[in-house]
Amino acid sequence: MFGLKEDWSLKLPPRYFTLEDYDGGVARWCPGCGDHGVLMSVRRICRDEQIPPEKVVSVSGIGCSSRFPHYMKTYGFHGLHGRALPVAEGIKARRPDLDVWVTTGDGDNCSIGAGHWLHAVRYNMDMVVMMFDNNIYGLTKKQTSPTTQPGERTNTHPRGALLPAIDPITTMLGMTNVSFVAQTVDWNPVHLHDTLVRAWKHPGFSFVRILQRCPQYTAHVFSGLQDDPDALLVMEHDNGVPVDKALDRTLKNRTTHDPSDKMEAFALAARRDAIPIGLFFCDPDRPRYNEMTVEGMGMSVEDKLAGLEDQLDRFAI
Amino acid sequence: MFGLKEDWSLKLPPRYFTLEDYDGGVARWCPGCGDHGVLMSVRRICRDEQIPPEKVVSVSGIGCSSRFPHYMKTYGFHGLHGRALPVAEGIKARRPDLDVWVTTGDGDNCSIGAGHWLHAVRYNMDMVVMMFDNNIYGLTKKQTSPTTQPGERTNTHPRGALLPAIDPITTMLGMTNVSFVAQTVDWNPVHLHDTLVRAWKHPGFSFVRILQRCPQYTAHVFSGLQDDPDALLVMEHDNGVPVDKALDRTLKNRTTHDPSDKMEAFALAARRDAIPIGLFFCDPDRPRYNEMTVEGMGMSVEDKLAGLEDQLDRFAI
Amino acid sequence: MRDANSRQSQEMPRTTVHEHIVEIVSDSGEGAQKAGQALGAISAKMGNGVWTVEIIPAEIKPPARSREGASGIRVRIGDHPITNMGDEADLVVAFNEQVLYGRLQNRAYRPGTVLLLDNRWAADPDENIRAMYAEALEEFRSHGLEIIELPLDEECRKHTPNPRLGKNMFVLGMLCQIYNRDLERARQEIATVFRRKGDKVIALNHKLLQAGYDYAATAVPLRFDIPCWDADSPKVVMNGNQATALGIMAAGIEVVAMYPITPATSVSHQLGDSFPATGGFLHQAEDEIAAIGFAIGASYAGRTAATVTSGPGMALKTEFIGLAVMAEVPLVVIDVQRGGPSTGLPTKVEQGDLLGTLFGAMGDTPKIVIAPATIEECFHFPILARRLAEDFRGPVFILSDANLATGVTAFPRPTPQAEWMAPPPDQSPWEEGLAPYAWDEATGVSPRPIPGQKGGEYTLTGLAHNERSKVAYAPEPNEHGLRMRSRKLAALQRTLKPPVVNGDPEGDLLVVGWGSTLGAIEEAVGKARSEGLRVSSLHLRFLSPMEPGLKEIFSRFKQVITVELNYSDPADDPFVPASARRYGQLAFLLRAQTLVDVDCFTLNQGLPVAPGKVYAEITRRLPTHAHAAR
Amino acid sequence: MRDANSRQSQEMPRTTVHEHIVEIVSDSGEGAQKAGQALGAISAKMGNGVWTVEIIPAEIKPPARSREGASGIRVRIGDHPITNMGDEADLVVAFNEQVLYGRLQNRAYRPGTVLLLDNRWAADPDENIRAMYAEALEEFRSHGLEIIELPLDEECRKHTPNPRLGKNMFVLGMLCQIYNRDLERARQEIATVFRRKGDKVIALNHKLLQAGYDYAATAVPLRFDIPCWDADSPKVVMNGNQATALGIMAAGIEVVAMYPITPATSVSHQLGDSFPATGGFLHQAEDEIAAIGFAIGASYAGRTAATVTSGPGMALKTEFIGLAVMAEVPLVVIDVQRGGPSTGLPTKVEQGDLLGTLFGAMGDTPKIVIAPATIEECFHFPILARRLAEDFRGPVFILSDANLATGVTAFPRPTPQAEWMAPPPDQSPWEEGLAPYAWDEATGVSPRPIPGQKGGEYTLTGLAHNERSKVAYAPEPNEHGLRMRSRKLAALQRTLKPPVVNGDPEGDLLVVGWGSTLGAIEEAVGKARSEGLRVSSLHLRFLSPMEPGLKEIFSRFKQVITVELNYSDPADDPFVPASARRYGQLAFLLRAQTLVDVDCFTLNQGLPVAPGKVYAEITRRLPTHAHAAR
Ligand SMILES: Cc1ncc(C[n+]2csc(CCOP(=O)(O)OP(=O)(O)O)c2C)c(N)n1
Ligand SMILES: Cc1ncc(C[n+]2csc(CCOP(=O)(O)OP(=O)(O)O)c2C)c(N)n1
Ligand code: SF4
Ligand code: SF4
Ligand SMILES: [Mg+2]
Ligand SMILES: [Mg+2]
Repeated sequence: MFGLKEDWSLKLPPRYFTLEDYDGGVARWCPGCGDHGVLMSVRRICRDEQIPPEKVVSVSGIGCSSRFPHYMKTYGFHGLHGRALPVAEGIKARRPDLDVWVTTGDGDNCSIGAGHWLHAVRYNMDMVVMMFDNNIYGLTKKQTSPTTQPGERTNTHPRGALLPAIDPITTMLGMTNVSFVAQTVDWNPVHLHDTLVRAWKHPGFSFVRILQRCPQYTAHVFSGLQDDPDALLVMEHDNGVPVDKALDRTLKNRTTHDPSDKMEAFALAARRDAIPIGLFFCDPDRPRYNEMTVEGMGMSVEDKLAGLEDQLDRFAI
Repeated sequence: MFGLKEDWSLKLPPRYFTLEDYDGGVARWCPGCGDHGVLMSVRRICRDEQIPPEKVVSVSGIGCSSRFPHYMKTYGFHGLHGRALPVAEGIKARRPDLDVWVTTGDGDNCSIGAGHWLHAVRYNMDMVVMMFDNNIYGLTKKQTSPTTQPGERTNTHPRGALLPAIDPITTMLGMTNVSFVAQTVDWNPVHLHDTLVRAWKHPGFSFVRILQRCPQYTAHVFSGLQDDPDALLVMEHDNGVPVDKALDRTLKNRTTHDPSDKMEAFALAARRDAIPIGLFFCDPDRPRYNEMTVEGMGMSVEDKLAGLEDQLDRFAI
Repeated sequence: MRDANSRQSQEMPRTTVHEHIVEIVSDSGEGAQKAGQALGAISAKMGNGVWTVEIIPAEIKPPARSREGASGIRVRIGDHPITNMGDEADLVVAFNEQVLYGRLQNRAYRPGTVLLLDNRWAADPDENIRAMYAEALEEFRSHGLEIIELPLDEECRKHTPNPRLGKNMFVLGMLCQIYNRDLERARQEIATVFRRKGDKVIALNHKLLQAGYDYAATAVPLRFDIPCWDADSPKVVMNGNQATALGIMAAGIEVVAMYPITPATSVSHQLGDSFPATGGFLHQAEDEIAAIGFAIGASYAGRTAATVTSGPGMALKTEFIGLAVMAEVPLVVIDVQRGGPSTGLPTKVEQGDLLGTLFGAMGDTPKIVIAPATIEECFHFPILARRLAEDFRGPVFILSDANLATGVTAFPRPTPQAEWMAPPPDQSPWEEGLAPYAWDEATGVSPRPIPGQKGGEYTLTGLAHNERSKVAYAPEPNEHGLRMRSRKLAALQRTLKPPVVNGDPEGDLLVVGWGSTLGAIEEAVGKARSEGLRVSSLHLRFLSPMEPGLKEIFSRFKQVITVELNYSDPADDPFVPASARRYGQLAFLLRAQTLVDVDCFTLNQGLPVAPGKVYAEITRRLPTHAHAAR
Repeated sequence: MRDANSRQSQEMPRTTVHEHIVEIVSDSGEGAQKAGQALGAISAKMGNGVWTVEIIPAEIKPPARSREGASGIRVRIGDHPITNMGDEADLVVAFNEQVLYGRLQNRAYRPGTVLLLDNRWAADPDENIRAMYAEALEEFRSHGLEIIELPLDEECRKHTPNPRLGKNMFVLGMLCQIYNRDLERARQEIATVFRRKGDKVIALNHKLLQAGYDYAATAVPLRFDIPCWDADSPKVVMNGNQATALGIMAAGIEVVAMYPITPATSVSHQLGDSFPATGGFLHQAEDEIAAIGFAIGASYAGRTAATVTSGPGMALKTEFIGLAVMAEVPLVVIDVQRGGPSTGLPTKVEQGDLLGTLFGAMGDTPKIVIAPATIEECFHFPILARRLAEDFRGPVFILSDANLATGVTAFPRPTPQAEWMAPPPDQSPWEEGLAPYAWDEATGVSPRPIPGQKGGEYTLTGLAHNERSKVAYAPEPNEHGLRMRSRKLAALQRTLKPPVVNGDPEGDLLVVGWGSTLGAIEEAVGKARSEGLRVSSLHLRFLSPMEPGLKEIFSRFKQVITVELNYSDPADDPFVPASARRYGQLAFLLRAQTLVDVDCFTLNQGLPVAPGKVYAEITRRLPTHAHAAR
């Protein structure tokens, strides 16, 4: 955000962006859907960081949450179910100037997209990935998702889901080259926002699992969490998600956790007494594929022609 | 195996199987390829356990290693690249009497098959999964695989592979509902065999990563391991892979590891001084999907007809 | 009640009609669909022909009073079997005016359509809303709608504090009055629908039903009688996806592996509920690839299996479909077609997957493809497909669509047969020396070993192989395998009869269709024929192999066209040279096969075909004849 | 050397021939391919026409002396441009007899083919081997082969202890003697090939080369001259996949995303090596779906992109292909076709993906599909495709195949042009008010905003959308989008000229082909025409849209057939009724499009088409005319 600096000097950027510059219109999610709040938060970050709208690319798969790009007044790519990540990688590969935000769902990412997820973690390309976890398939109307708790009744498992719910946090912590794993909830806009800012600042594949209310299909799952003040356990650390003072009264259940400690992150993720929110793990020094993919970018046509002639020489007779 | 029991009584099975009963012919792998030894070991286990050949199903994807089923004189399914696991699940789902063995490669399983891998772990269906890890794409002639070490020169990365090699062990340990993770090497037939037997006995998804020599393309990767007596670290435990006395002189580098301790398993897997072999993790009490999929199996045609009439009644006018 | 019933009918004169199309349109969540379904069920029980189809908004919960938010239902009721949604509506009940814009755009109404509209918005405190209401009325009138404003909300408030949750049953009561529906059946229907909600809810809805009935008795000057057609033979009422699910069960299929996708998902919802009744297992896989892989694995192991999906899912299954063809794995693949390409129109109908299904997999992949034309056939085709899959050892494709999937109608109650069901897998010893692909030269068919069969051990492979299933890269085995797999289609075709022409076997125009358009086409052809036009129609159930005799049938007509719900370049497009014109998918196939200059009339608006559109196309093509005949 | 050269040529009489086909066949690892490639390169440099093709075993390292283990090479050398592998070989050098069985089975030899065979096995200590050798000789003789037994191993042992590693260069020397090849060029070739192995290896191989040359001077009674054709114009020698890789670079493509698959992979091997020279990036993705997704992402962001694959990979890309069509993402998709269906024949050729490519994705997915007919076109088509992809805003498919991929020939050295290269992405502000899909009514083409362009912000979607890229489920936008996407094909077609007939523009028979069969077809047609048959040929480069004027061209011929490497039911198959007959893929398309009764001659043995087979089909169809003309 702009305005007077502390030393009273004035920074004068060529263009100023307001929230409206990122506003792609009224979102068509259900009233009370957690997706609305995340949208507001992302628009705010873009404004706060004054990212030119034409430099933002919002990429998604298919699902309720994946409608996200349509509601941003930036570039957007609303692609195929489960395939947001390969597209986002391709976009980032040769366009380091673009700010890539990925929206995915628990089904989109953990079910059909699971293979790409594992590899995207390994590529560790600089982007923010928000997984909207409502424990259900929303758009297709209440089928079991990988994060649906066993026993929950859904339209494909009317007698209750059969399998243990996937834990996206431990799953990701085990993956090779993991560099940033955080968790937050849609209904705490402050923590949500601070988590996304922290993710945006991390150079690499910044994955945030957002527990997201779906009043339409899984209202009961999240109402409990909202009501119980101790349901959430806030992870605090200098390198973690900064915890706003405003949360001191509402989120009292705290623990200190150094996000460079992967083993402790595993232990925390495995806790069943409360849901930890904040930064589980962060390693800013993992290799990043986006620094490798840009090789050769911007070569002049002359150099390309010369290079091609050299290659043809190798086959010349 | 049959023969006189300790109390000199005689067990008389209706049929006796010899190694030839599982012998599907001469395997067409390169001389010195590690796949040969695994094949011998699996045939031996079938013989030792006297599994009727018609009850064994060998399932694979595509790759050098995935030719495996063709060399077993049992039922086999040599399917699509990366898709062995869904097929194996379908086979096991309603045929609890069949003994399912899956052969996959580092590319087959960790690259194109990664999504199915994650879900197969969660399904935890009773089968043995052998991942032949030669750090390379063999069949297609030396392209980078997810387990190729960075810097290794391959045909797709002639200047050296770019990314950190995936660690299949930690990756799997992070997955939800993981029940059995072991590691062994093809060039130690005793340890290989004992590991596979242990996997076969485990009720659930028994995953064994086999470090496998590919003299054709990655000879140098494995020759170092073979030459250095301390390159391998044998994990010992009562619940682990039993360590044969015969290995006392050759594999002296040992550690005790309780396979129920997942955190220690992570720590061991992360070690870079030596490659641990044996059982990293085992939990026989994880829920198994194959116990859920059999519901309703064997219902009589009469009962089915009656059930169908009931359902039609719901729509009758 | 009896009294009320008779009393009202004395008061207003009733018109007898052959059929009526009624729509109830509301915001999502106001229960219009429940009311319409009840009206349909009551009518079906009274012995009318019925077709209902839901009007579904694009969003899960669109905002109230929004143009895109129309949620509702169309109910077509007749004194004869009803096979499709028909043309424009005769009567519409709307809870607000905004939701009607989309329907108007879809040309759901005609001049003269009567609109019963809740007038609460005329007096809304919000000035904007009042203005919108007034504006809409003007626009609707300019379209010729006959508007009757009614205080629906106000009337309901007399009985419930929250009319949003009760207006629908009030409207049902009104419609029972207007159409002389049996109120006792309506009460039963309400009791069934709300059985899980408890007696209090049922009582309230009964009260609202009666209130609507009584209110219309005096306030609504409309009375129609639609004579019953067949009230006696046992029937079932369901939509095509429910019929498909029950058909899967009737086929004795044991394993259905799927991944949710609109509009196929509700097949799995039905199975989730019903499959245990026949001992089947529904597997929700991690994706569509895994789903078909799982089904193929189950089938390989002797368990009859199916997978159900829609366009994007079909695309993902392509590679495994190729394997199923190559390795000859019996499998039923059901594609409930939606609008394409790509994610396209997820909730809307299209017949756009015909060529993709036939040619989707690379290399030569001969497949059996059939398409049910009615909801009843949705029930019977899985039974047929399962048999064909096993007899011809390969995948069989059923092309259903969103129109069948969501349309609801009554059809004769099937009588399940033991022969429909797959026998348990053969586990007797395999005949010594018999190869796993011992192809019969004449048919390409071979017996199949099942794991567990002693002596049948073989390794299935997607590589070129000989009849022993051994990998064989030599020229002859490859050619032989290709020939044997292809021959199965010829063998099946030789068992098929030529399709029966609807109407005279010769004439000026033959309309050829496939899939869900049957009802609309035959209705249009019937109307044109009744006016003396020399038009007939032909409906294909087998798309691959095609039924025999087509060329001969076509030769007896001056013009042959297909009617299809997919894309073709218009014949008169000034920017499309004739040699570049792209045809409807069935037309394309028929041209290649018969070399007859088959033209096409295609619709690609995401809507089921209306009989009136087909009729218009027929008269456009036969204008002079039409006059001559009169 | 000069001396030796001239001395030998004095001693034995030389026959001048127009061309010869030479094969060298050995166990895998004995270097036959290296020797053949050198022979080809030397001949090309001397100004001969050349085509070489490798004989590849199915396994990575098959056992020695096994029938399936044949590893080798065919070199066809002529006094004119050579466009294909030809018919039966004239001369074969074999390192053992077993490896020849497969070649015989593939009908690679004819009575009179001369076989130079290493006779070491005749005296092998193993009795079995001696017996096998004797038996084979008998069998080969019964096929009419003229066998010359030579002590190759023994001769090589005079110069190296391990002839397995040197015999190939000894054989190269022999062939230089037989065909009067320039020994100095051979020495240079050896120096280049072994440059990384050091001087000692080079020296040894030079020694073996000379030894073979000298040995043949006295011991091999064969001398042929093949006059040179064009020694002067600058040329390059490479295979089709190398040409494709360099063509991708010449097109200015920046990103190639792929997943390894035979026979496409070597395109990526070449790019792995060469791509940095033009600043490109090769992405090996986790699977084929991710590969095309990555390429689509890069293209969306303004970086020209391609993906390269083969059949099973194409199947997996189906869903993303549908998205690229729907959302109009420029993309070059290269399918190096192999034998299908399913995993099929991974190393063998087929033209089986034409229909799969055209119709693979569900819904209506109009695509541009082109097929190079020569290795030279493999270089030029990516340049064309990149332009078409951007000009018509969508995916463009190049159908290459295993025959082009692995065949090696010489062609004029291309002169790279700046215009071939894509300009850098436009980052200037987007025109205010211009929609992201501002379709031109006449062409369906629209300008495309690139992220970074201020004011061009839009969200690409695979859902039905209007020209502003807003999701639109209403009937009209859906129809409009379909029409605009389809119209692009018509617009492109209007820019194309009718294809040029090879031979007279009218006659008794027209042979239509596509892709890699050009050389063989034209050779066969040329031969038949020279004998007076009234046959011509036509080769299509555009498969979708097809070039215009086909119907008119066809009308001037009594018969029209396609020659294709894919499956069709034989016309005379007693088990296949005419109405069930399945045609070759191009024939099928042409029938639908032209309504001409196009027949087909298809081969599906995994082998490139030999000109003799086409010639035989021509004479079979024109027997009486053939006599009349003589
Ligand atoms: C290939 C494919 N398969 C299935 C679908 C249908 N589909 C759309 S969204 C979705 C799941 C959405 O669930 P999730 O990712 O959790 O997102 P949510 O709607 O809950 O935000 C599915 C199965 C599709 N569009 N494409
Ligand atoms: C869909 C598909 N993509 C690619 C291929 C080509 N392919 C065959 S095997 C293989 C990789 C094999 O590597 P790995 O799994 O490590 O097995 P290995 O050969 O090393 O035993 C590839 C890419 C294929 N057959 N199918
Ligand atoms: S269905 Fe659930 S996730 Fe989807 S928009 Fe509604 S509340 Fe949100
Ligand atoms: S290439 Fe490697 S993995 Fe494949 S058979 Fe040869 S040695 Fe084994
Ligand atoms: Mg969800
Ligand atoms: Mg490997």
